[in-house]
Amino acid sequence: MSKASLQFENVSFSYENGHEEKEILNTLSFDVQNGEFVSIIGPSGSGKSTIFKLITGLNQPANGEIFINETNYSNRLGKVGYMPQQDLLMPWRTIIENAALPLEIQGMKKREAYDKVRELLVEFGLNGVEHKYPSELSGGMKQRISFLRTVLSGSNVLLLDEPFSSLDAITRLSMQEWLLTQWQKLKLSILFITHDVDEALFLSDRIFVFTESPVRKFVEVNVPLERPREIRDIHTPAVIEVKEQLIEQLRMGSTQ
Amino acid sequence: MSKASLQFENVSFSYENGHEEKEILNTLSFDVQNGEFVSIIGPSGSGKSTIFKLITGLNQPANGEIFINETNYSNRLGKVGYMPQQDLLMPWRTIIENAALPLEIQGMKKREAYDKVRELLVEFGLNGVEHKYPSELSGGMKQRISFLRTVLSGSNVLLLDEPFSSLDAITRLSMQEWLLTQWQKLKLSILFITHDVDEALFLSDRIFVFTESPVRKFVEVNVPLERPREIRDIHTPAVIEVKEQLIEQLRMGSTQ
Amino acid sequence: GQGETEEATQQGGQVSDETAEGEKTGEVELVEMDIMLDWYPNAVHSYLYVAIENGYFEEEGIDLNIQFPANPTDPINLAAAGRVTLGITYQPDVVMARANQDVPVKSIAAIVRSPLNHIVIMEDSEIQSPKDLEGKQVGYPGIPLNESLIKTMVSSDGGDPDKVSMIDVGFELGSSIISERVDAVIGAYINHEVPVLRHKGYETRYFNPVDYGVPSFYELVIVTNDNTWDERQEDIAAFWRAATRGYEFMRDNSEEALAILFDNQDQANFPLIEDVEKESLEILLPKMESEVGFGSQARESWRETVDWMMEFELINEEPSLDDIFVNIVE
Amino acid sequence: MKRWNSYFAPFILIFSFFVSWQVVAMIIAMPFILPTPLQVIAKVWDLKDILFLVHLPATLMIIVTGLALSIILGVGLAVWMNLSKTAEKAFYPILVSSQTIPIIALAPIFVLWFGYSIWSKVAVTLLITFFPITVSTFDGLRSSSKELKELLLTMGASKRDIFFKLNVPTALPYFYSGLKVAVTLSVIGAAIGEWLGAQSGLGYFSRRMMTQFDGAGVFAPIVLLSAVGISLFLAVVVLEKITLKWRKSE
Amino acid sequence: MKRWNSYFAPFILIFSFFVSWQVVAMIIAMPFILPTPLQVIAKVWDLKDILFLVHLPATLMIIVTGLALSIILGVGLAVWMNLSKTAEKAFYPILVSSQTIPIIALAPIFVLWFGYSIWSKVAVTLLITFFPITVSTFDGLRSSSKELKELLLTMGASKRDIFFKLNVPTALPYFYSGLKVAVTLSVIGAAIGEWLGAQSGLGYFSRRMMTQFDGAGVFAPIVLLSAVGISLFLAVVVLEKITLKWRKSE
Ligand SMILES: Nc1ncnc2c1ncn2[C@@H]1O[C@H](COP(=O)(O)OP(=O)(O)OP(=O)(O)O)[C@@H](O)[C@H]1O
Ligand SMILES: Nc1ncnc2c1ncn2[C@@H]1O[C@H](COP(=O)(O)OP(=O)(O)OP(=O)(O)O)[C@@H](O)[C@H]1O
Ligand SMILES: [Mg+2]
Ligand SMILES: [Mg+2]
Repeated sequence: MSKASLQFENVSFSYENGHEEKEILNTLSFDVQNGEFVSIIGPSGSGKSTIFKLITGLNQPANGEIFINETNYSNRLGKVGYMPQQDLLMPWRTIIENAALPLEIQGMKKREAYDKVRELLVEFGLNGVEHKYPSELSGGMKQRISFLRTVLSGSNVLLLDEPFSSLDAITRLSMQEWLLTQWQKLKLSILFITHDVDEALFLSDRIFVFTESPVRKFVEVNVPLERPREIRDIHTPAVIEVKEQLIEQLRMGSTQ
Repeated sequence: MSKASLQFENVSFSYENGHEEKEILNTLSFDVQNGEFVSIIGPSGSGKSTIFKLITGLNQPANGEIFINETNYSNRLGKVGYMPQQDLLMPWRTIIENAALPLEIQGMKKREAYDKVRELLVEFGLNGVEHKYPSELSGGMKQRISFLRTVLSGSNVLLLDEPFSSLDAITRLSMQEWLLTQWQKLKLSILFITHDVDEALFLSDRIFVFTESPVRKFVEVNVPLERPREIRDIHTPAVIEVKEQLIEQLRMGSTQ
Repeated sequence: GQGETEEATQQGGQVSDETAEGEKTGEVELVEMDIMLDWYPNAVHSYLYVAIENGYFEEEGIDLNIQFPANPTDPINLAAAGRVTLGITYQPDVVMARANQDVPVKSIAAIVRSPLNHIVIMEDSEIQSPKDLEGKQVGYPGIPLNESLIKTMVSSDGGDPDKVSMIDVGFELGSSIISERVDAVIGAYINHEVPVLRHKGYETRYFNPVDYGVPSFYELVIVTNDNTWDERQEDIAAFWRAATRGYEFMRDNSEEALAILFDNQDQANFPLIEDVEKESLEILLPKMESEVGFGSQARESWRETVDWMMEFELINEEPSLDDIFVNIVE
Repeated sequence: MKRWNSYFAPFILIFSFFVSWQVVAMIIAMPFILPTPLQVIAKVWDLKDILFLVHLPATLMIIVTGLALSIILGVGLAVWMNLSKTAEKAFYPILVSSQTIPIIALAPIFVLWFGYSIWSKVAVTLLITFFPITVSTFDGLRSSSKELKELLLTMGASKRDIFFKLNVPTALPYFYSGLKVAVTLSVIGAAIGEWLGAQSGLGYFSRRMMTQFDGAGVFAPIVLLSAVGISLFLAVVVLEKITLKWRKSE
Repeated sequence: MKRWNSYFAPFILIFSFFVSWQVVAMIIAMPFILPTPLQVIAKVWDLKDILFLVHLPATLMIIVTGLALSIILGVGLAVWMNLSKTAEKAFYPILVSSQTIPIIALAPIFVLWFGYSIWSKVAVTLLITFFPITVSTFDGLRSSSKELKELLLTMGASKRDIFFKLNVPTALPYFYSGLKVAVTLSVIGAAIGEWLGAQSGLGYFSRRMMTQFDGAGVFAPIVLLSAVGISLFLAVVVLEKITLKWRKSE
């Protein structure tokens, strides 16, 4: 656990839009340890998704350095598993073809890839849809396919951008539990964006709360829970206290 | 309160997919009274969004009748305000142009429409983005634009499909409060799909819980709260009891 | 020119001997030669088909390959480029190519010795002579030669050529006159357009340029490249001997020659109308016959044509008559 | 009512097109300029042997070869221009100018290079057809979604992956659009090519008949050319339906 | 390095194209078939007065009129076919066949109808250019997102609204694709049109020079035609950039 899977060192970033510049991050530093589960919560538009785009290598920081598994890659593309906020399924591919995409890119044989996908489809309660096109699925189904696709990337670092926002409480819980099992089994490091404080509490070791814009520093909260957890653990007094504290911070942040 | 804004009478519906038929609704009946706020919760893929497509007139029931404001229109298109699950902004239109779309369709002058949009953008905490394109916005911002656009439809019946799923707790609360104010002021009838039981409890008069598939009947829950409400009201014992009951039903539904 | 002609004939004689030898052994390889026609095959080419069919070319050791042009200028261009050995084209074109652009072609024989290209008008037209064209529209196929023909004919008939409006009608000489979009056309041939139109039920009249001040230029000549001429004189002479035999046969047995033209080719490639070609050949034969010998060229004809072309500014400088033609006929 | 509309009405419309052609042609009464459809059909029947056994195969050969080359070169060039801004800037002007040169001016050059072989005709077909394919494919390749591209990149996709898994599927509808124009033009390309010197082929035969003022004879091979063009066009439409199956479910 | 690539390299490539033309033409040494670029430029200079003041305006007139009509008719037809399945089924075959008919066969008909006025040339230009516009626009109109269409419907949008607010923006990129092909073809259409009967125009002039075996004279007006084609093409590209501004930010 001493090694960092992910490190930001004084990272600054701005979007350029014609002549304007919009600063999103300003000398931000943090790290995610090997095997750690960290959530980010913060107001809409504060720059959470932007951090993911920086880690994946889609955007480049204006200043500062980003380390993945302690390496400062010149090209970070393909180093982590990334689930974007929109499901971004390819309309011309069937569900199974969409989900098998990362396996295909890694060069796996079609048949093998499809078998692997089919297995997961069953686990995710999605059997029978494999030959449908995305436009024939419900919103929550599409989101699960996108999640499934990310998990198949096989990377030890996963970046999940609101993966369960379109899921009902029960499906969501079963996906959360599934995720925790995999996380422990495969010793994954996960950075998880969510708007749901309960979800963050249930899943994470630490929670980063973004409050200012541009993001310079943030409040960090440790979740006072052992592993393995059950969903009802988040109703223990210690956790409820943390939760109220979190909500207070978010409120302060948004009225700043 | 005696008039029904929305009525389903023995409505059946199936998706046809090549030779297969997938039954979604089977002789379903319900109504939403004038000025009522009703939420639907249910598992992913159970047919919630499908009900909205039927009400708007995008799909036609195989059997049964649908009344809007007590009228069985032969063409229901344009009779209600509908916010789809995906934000569906037009990539070639700027934010203000996207939001002004329903006003344009109603034939309002551009200038007037833009003024109206600009007002709401400020209320929604989105000032300064009006001339950006959707691809330059964060997920939550896009969702708010889509919500804003629906509200501008000016209809007395609003169908909202997970309108706040990408919003952080604070922004979400302020949007919820804004929605309740408008609902009361304009005497709207609202049908609201959500996965968040707390949200449903805070907002609704009644909650429909979908548990079986195809949907034939459902559990209906009355929220034991007076108006006006505050968010902390949902932590009263009566409400917590209802909440636990709800979750139990959902769980039973999904293990059926 | 005279010396060249003799030389050519001598060498031609040698080729003939060799060929005769080859025929005895029966294994002599034929020399390939390409000729590009001035247009699609018709009566005027009968002598070539006769010579092929009757084996005259083979006897001279020649395998003749006939090609059709895409553009009227192709025979000169491609002969000059060495892509074909011989091309059939128009005398004024040879002058123009040689004089204006130094295109290295020379004429080796005259096939049709006077103009076929006439002004054609409808039978019931009010136009009685070229000067009546004043204020009328004349269609032509975009070749400046035709403008000069009109100018010469109208002014020699006492009219003002500037009052004639010329329209380049491209390929559509026949239909432009029939549909009465123009009042007359020039560039049409009395041995083709006129009989074809008659065949279709349209009677026409025509004016011969030679009657109105235009020198009697050679309508069709055979050209070759300067280099080809230097290198393959013997083959060309052999070709000419065979062609001449074909011509003589055609002159003496015109019915049979036409029959060969029709039989020799399948319908697919030769949608020719028999009546038309018969009439055509009747018009052609007198124009092909020469007292001096089939194909012979007269220096005066070239002189007159060049002078006339200079006068009407079709060319800016005179080409050397020694370069522009050679006589392979004695 | 709906069935009627979708099967019967178009038939009637096309039929009335032929009827009006017949009537107009009879009024004009200049069969060498505009023959009636009945005369044309009679002519096709008369000449069926040589048309179908001699000229049609010759022309088909040119069309097929020309189109195949055109697709290979057009798509290849579009891909190259998509990959390299330099290639785009260099080839686009040359490409555009190649289309603005009347073929008749190039005819002697083609003949000079290719002689009277099939290749001069194929070259004309190629020159005429490859431009729409190139432009459409290029535009299609450019129009792929930036979001999906980024997603693929984060999966460690190579340029090759992005090309085959994203750009190609996105460009396909555009490609078909261009191909539809190209197959239609290929017919006319072959016909023009045949004028550069041919001894067989539908275009050659038509022009030959023109010199005989035989209107029906001019249009008879053209009717076949049209039929070839329409068949090729329909083949593309069918191919489009099959390979873009996902579209119908949208 | 990047600047070099994007400005200098294409320039070099185009330059080397001209150099190789020059070299090839000098090797072939048949200026009546393939003149060198330098000879062509010299000819343009020689003839500048009559080329620019007489023939260029005449041809431009045809191109502009033809293109304008072509856009109006092509887009109109595409819209009609988009609105009515019947129209689509009826017109598509006629449309496709119209493209497979060698213009030379229709020339007499055009002349019969339009005489030797500008309209026969405009008709040829129209016939050549309206097909790519129609096909592309039609394909573009078809490819609009079903989801967005449904959303508009729920807002009570009329057919008109959907057309203008959804179909038109979606079809625009396709339309430009087709327009690029069309403007290029318009140049050649005008040139061919001029062969049907003209007294001025670049195509007419070029053909006239051909009969004089003046290779440079043939290519001089063609160079101008090309320049017109490229300018029109660039104009479309610029228009595309301006009206599809949202694309760059994607
Ligand atoms: N266009 C379509 N064609 C065929 N099947 C469809 C189509 N749209 C939805 N379905 C199917 O209908 C079922 C219900 O879909 P619907 O979108 O109504 O679910 P939902 O309750 O809104 O789910 P979620 O909470 O995930 O959005 C799903 O099984 C889905 O696969
Ligand atoms: N491509 C872009 N170009 C310009 N500005 C952008 C772009 N993408 C995002 N932004 C801006 O950057 C800011 C942060 O966006 P980001 O997507 O990181 O927010 P977020 O924290 O993920 O919000 P949400 O919770 O709503 O998804 C927003 O103000 C947004 O408008
Ligand atoms: Mg985000
Ligand atoms: Mg849904």
